[in-house]
Amino acid sequence: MVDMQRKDTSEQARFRDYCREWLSEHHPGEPEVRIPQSPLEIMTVEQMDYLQRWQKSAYDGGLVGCDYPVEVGGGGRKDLQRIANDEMLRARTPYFPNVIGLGMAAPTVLYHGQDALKQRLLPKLFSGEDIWCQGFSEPGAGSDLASVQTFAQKSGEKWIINGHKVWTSLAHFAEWMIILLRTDKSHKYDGLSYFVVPIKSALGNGVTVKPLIKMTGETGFNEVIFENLEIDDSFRLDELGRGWQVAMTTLLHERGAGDLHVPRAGGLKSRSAHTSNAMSLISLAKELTRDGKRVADDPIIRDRIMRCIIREQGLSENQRRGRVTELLDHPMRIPLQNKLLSSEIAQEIASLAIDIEGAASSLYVGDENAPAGGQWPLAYLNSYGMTIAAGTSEVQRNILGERVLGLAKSK
Amino acid sequence: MVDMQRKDTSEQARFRDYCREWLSEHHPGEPEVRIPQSPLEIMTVEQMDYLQRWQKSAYDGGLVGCDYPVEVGGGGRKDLQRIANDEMLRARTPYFPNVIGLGMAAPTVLYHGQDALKQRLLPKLFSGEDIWCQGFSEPGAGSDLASVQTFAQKSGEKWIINGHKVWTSLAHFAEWMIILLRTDKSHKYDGLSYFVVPIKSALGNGVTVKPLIKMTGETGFNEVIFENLEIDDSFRLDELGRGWQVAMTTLLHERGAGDLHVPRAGGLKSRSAHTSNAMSLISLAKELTRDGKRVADDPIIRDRIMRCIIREQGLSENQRRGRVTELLDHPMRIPLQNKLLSSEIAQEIASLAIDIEGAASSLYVGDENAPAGGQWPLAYLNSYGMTIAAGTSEVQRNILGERVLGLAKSK
Amino acid sequence: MSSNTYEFNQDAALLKDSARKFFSEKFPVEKLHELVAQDPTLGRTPQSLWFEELWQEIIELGWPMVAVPESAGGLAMPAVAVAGLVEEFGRAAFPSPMLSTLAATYVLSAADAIGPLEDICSGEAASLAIAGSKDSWGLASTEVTYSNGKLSGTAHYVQDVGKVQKILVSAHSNSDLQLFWVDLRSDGVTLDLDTIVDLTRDQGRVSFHNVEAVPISVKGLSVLAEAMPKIWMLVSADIAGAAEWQLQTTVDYVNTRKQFDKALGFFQAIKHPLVDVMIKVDETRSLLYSMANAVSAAPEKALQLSHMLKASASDLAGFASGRSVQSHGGIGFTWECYVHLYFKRQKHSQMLFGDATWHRARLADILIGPVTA
Amino acid sequence: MSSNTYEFNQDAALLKDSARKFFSEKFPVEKLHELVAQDPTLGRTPQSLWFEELWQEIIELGWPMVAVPESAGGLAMPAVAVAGLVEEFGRAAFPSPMLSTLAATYVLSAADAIGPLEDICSGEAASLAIAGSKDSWGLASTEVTYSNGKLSGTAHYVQDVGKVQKILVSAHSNSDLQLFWVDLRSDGVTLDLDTIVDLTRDQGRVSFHNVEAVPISVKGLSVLAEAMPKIWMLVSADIAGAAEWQLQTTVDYVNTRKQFDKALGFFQAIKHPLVDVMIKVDETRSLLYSMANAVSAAPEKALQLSHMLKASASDLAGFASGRSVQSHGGIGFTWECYVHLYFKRQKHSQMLFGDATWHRARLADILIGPVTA
Repeated sequence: MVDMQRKDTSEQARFRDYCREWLSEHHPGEPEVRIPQSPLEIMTVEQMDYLQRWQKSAYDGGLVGCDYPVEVGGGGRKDLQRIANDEMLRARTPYFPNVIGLGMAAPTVLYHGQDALKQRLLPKLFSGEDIWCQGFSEPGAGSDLASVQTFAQKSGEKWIINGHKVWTSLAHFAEWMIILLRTDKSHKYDGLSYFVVPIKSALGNGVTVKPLIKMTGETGFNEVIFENLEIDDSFRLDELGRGWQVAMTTLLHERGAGDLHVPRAGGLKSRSAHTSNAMSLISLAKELTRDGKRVADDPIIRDRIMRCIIREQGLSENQRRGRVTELLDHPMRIPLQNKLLSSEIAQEIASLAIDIEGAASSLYVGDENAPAGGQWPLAYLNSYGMTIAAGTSEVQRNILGERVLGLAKSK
Repeated sequence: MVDMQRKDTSEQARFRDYCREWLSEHHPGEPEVRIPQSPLEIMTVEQMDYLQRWQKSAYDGGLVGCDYPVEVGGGGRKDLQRIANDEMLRARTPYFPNVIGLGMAAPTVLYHGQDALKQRLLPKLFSGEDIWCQGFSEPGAGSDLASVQTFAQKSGEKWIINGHKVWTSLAHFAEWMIILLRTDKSHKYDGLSYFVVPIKSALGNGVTVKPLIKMTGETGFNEVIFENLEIDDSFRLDELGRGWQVAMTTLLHERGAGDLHVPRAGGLKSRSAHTSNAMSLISLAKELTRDGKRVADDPIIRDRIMRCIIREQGLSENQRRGRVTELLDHPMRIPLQNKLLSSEIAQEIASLAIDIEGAASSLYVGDENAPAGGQWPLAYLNSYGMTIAAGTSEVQRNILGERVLGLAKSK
Repeated sequence: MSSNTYEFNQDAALLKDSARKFFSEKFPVEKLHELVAQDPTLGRTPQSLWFEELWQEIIELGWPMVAVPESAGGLAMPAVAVAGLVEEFGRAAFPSPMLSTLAATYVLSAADAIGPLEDICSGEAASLAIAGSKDSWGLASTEVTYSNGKLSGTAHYVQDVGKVQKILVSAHSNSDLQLFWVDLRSDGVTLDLDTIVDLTRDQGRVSFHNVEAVPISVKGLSVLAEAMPKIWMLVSADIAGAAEWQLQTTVDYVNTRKQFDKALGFFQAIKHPLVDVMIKVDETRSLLYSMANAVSAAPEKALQLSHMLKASASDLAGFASGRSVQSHGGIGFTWECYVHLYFKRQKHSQMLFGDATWHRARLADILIGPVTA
Repeated sequence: MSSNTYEFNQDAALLKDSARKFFSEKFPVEKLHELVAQDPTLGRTPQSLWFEELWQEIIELGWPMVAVPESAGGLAMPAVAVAGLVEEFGRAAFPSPMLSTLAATYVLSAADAIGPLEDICSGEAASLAIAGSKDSWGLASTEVTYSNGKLSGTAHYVQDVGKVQKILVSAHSNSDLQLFWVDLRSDGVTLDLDTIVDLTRDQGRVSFHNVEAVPISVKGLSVLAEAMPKIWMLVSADIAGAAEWQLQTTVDYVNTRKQFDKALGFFQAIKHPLVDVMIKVDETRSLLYSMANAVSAAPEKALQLSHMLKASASDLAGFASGRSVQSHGGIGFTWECYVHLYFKRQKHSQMLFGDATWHRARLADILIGPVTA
């Protein structure tokens, strides 16, 4: 384990002590329901309830939103969220269910929303009472996000929305959606504007949420269809026609490259699911045998596990080096690698786990003889969600090549 | 070894017997000079003399050009070159030096040249008396071959050539060059015409050949500069403005995808240089040790050698399947893979050889302690010539994706 | 390797062609999805989902007995013809006991077991019950034992066991590994289906409680060793056919789908990996027919070629599957899109009877010799 | 791993910065080419080609004694500072005995050998003579022996031996592996330079014929074991710096060179692999500073981090080199283009003191435990 505390400021040190104490009293304990591998696969109300209760408790304890201003429901402190995250990881708490709210909506609303809107939306976002979702992708706008067609027609002080969003994780639980809309059909980029939309209150009345089923058999993301949904202009973020710029704030934070430290818990899954990191491959390989020997004794498997561990360690050391300006070149060079690498490493790890399991990798979740409960084949399938969603790996490489290396645009 | 003979026609069987007999009498024996890894690295007159004598002898014996018409100096037979090649490989003869002549110029001249030109040029091409080179690439026209700028200006029945060709292998020995010239600056593709040019006779008089040095330290290719070289219109192949189409004939044969079986010898190097194929990695790995054990006992090295052997076997089986129409889809699907795969496999093999050698891979040709005489690091460096020249691997993948899979053009 | 043309003759071509037409007419991929993907529930109770009527038609066409020797009333077609046929089963991802029955056929032929081969000709389907719960790729991995004339224990990873009537069981006896022919409906036999990832197959455990069985061979190890190269060939042929489906389906998609005003196939990040899929398909197919031809033409090469083949095929299965989903983007990650059906079948086939690394290690033992101590 | 900032303090930043300026002013790549690439002849007689005057300036700047402890009069800078400095030597591909001298310094420090360390502070350069002709990556691979107070045998793969005055020799004695400090000009010492691929270094064999030597340590194995992680760090830092040069140089080229009316960098077949080079550079650099920091802050992690680091660096060296030449196309394959100088240096560094597979195997022994019998 990385021991961060030696470099704490005295304020951070005090806060760290506070977090430890708080967590020792308020850790929610083992969940009574099966918790999926990530918040994006939350399927049942029971799962959501348990996780919302945990987020509310952590917010009330001051562990969520500590770096946000007090006026918007934050803690008004500086550089403390990182400490809280450390300690929640250490204490192996569950993750927060409002992952899109905390990771994407909150920074976007903070930087681009009007004061009244911030004050109205952020407290319940932090507490997890209002779950958020993101309406970016459409059937015809995936990698080419700027080609969204869902249209907002001005009508007095209102906007009338019509269109079709897809891959909307958590929409079936969400109160609010951040949404990229076309307000002008004659300009590709400058014709976009950015809004927040109350979707739960409009269900059946301008908004339809239809679950999509993943290749794993799980649900978790949705289609969201807008038919003449009327919203107020006060729900707009930033200026009209500045939607693309606002969306960049969202995407930067989604890719782990934003400047606000996102509240994050989630150590629990590394205990329960055994599918979180490369080190867990070692125990898997020690349990299984091939040709009469432990798989962990197979030199090729050993080599491949080490490759994964090195990549994973490298990624975590990237975060650390990213805080030493003397050792950086381009400011976005490391942050923009996060999403690409973490998704590809997760895929490599899961793929290796399947090779370690061999014939037993045919056994899926639900089979009593499946190694690790069949979580690894599930993780491998889900890993394609990670290398596709939120900008495919191909798009990430374009962004890195163009924005960081300065290569000519590929499109 | 593949034993081809069971499927021979009776004519082929008779010819095979003849070849064996002829080779048993006329094999040129071990060369008195060091023969480089491929004809493209021939550097000295001694090397060239030895190899030209061998090609002449094989031509006189009827083993070169047997499938070409009698009128142009060929054997006037059908489907016999393959037999001759088999037997020369089996007999481990040296390769032919006139590799560009036989592989690229001859089919192009045959299909696109006027009768008088064919009759004049081809006999000495087959015999190796006239070495040929290819003037396609230019400093500004590499992968984008159609952007060649070397210009031929019409002047009565003559053409005046000015420009600059590069990567011209064998130009320092060549009598003739096949050349792609711009005859019209207003059309990219239709402004190209194709000629044969007598370069040796014009040296110092309109033509300058300057050797380029490879990253290995070897020479073998050249810059060729044209300054007001005057040639006759009778040296043109096909119509004016059809140069691109003629060049396609050349490139198809260069990539091993043409319909004429190219005369090819060259079994000698697999005996002398030990750097020809994946099987030779086995003996290398058996000779060397690491951590007190034979490298051949290292499971990771074993796995990697097997990967190379499988790829190599797959490529050779491709050739065989390529003759069974029932098992083919697109007619160019297998032929267009040849150049890409053979160059990439050669690179993978040489790279693995270096890993097998370990610290000793630092030792180069000329070092008495270098494993296999330092040929493997040399082969690894040279392998980049193969993945770059004659259409980079990137261009080859474009061609396969576009012509075979029907994907949209990338440029 | 004696033939330039693999002896892939007119009969073989005709067989392959009719199979292709059969599936494209009667079993388009929509039908596959409808059949096996009704219920997406994670952890659903395992089921054996297939069109038995189509299988009956296939029996009438004689395909299951295509590899049975003439002496037992079979069609005795050469391995190249069988490879061609199985490619088409893979291309259709057709849920059936075809592979298992052919695999059993090759073992029975090696054991010269006329009676069981006649069962197959009579339309019964069969599967191999030769794997234990661990080390399931070795020839002696079975955890079934034979003593006092009875079988006991459990066979694992029995393929398509929900669709067969007979199983060929390997069991340890005092002396050696022996082979038996067992009717699944016999007393003392119980079957438990596994919950597996692949929707186009089923798989299960068969337990034996003092079961009487027909002995086939007392030289189980050598019989299995003779048959395994052909069994690896079968799985590889299935992979090759399925991979070609993955390739063509993905090519069609990226030619249609536009982003940034260009068809996806314009982008080299999409195009070049698809070219690499094509290259790997061709490597596997070329090795497939070479190995199949070697069965009769160069038997001394068949074993090493079969290891090359299954290693190549297993790598292909993984690579083509990954690219098919990734190139389809978000659509490819949904249950409604057909690519996941092939993805899952291929991941199953990749491991079936040995993954690529395992086969390369066996190949190295042949070509390099065993590791010295 | 206790620090978020690696203790990369102002002194370290200043040192790195001045080295970068020093080389960019005094040793641009044109000068490197001019210096080492005059004679392209394949198999030319090995030579040690370097700018001794610049090395003298470097001695005056005190860089060779940057890692020498204060007790011996050195600058005693932390490993992170050394790593930063060496990155700049790698970026410049500067032919010098810097790496070798630093490597010797770490061994001498572990042995507490004040006298030899003072030699280094006085401006003498040194190299390690610890490798045998085979198995050259193990700690006890030396083929030199020590008996009756004299050294005999031959040390292989001695780096930059044509540029140093002293060598640190490991030799088998009756009891243990022992270490010695030898002046290259001593009686009985002969030096043969190897003909090597890398033009920016030299390498040679040093033979001992009953040579008297200064004993440094009788616990050679444990002293070497203590120093090796830092030596792997040095080579990795050099690789990281050189790889960043390869990346930036190639990026510049593909931004300039046009084909099909587009800068080469437009094409994803060029762009994406260069992004992958950048990613690998960053992985290695992050591991580099993490490991260097662990030397003082978390010594119990230094060994495993050093294996991760050199494995990452070796893979980077091979990959970045391949891409730099391939992306340059025909130009990159010529002697006149500078990329081959770095290509060859990197291929040398890739193998130096263990390749990636070797380091991963050592790491596995730590993290998984040794292979059970």
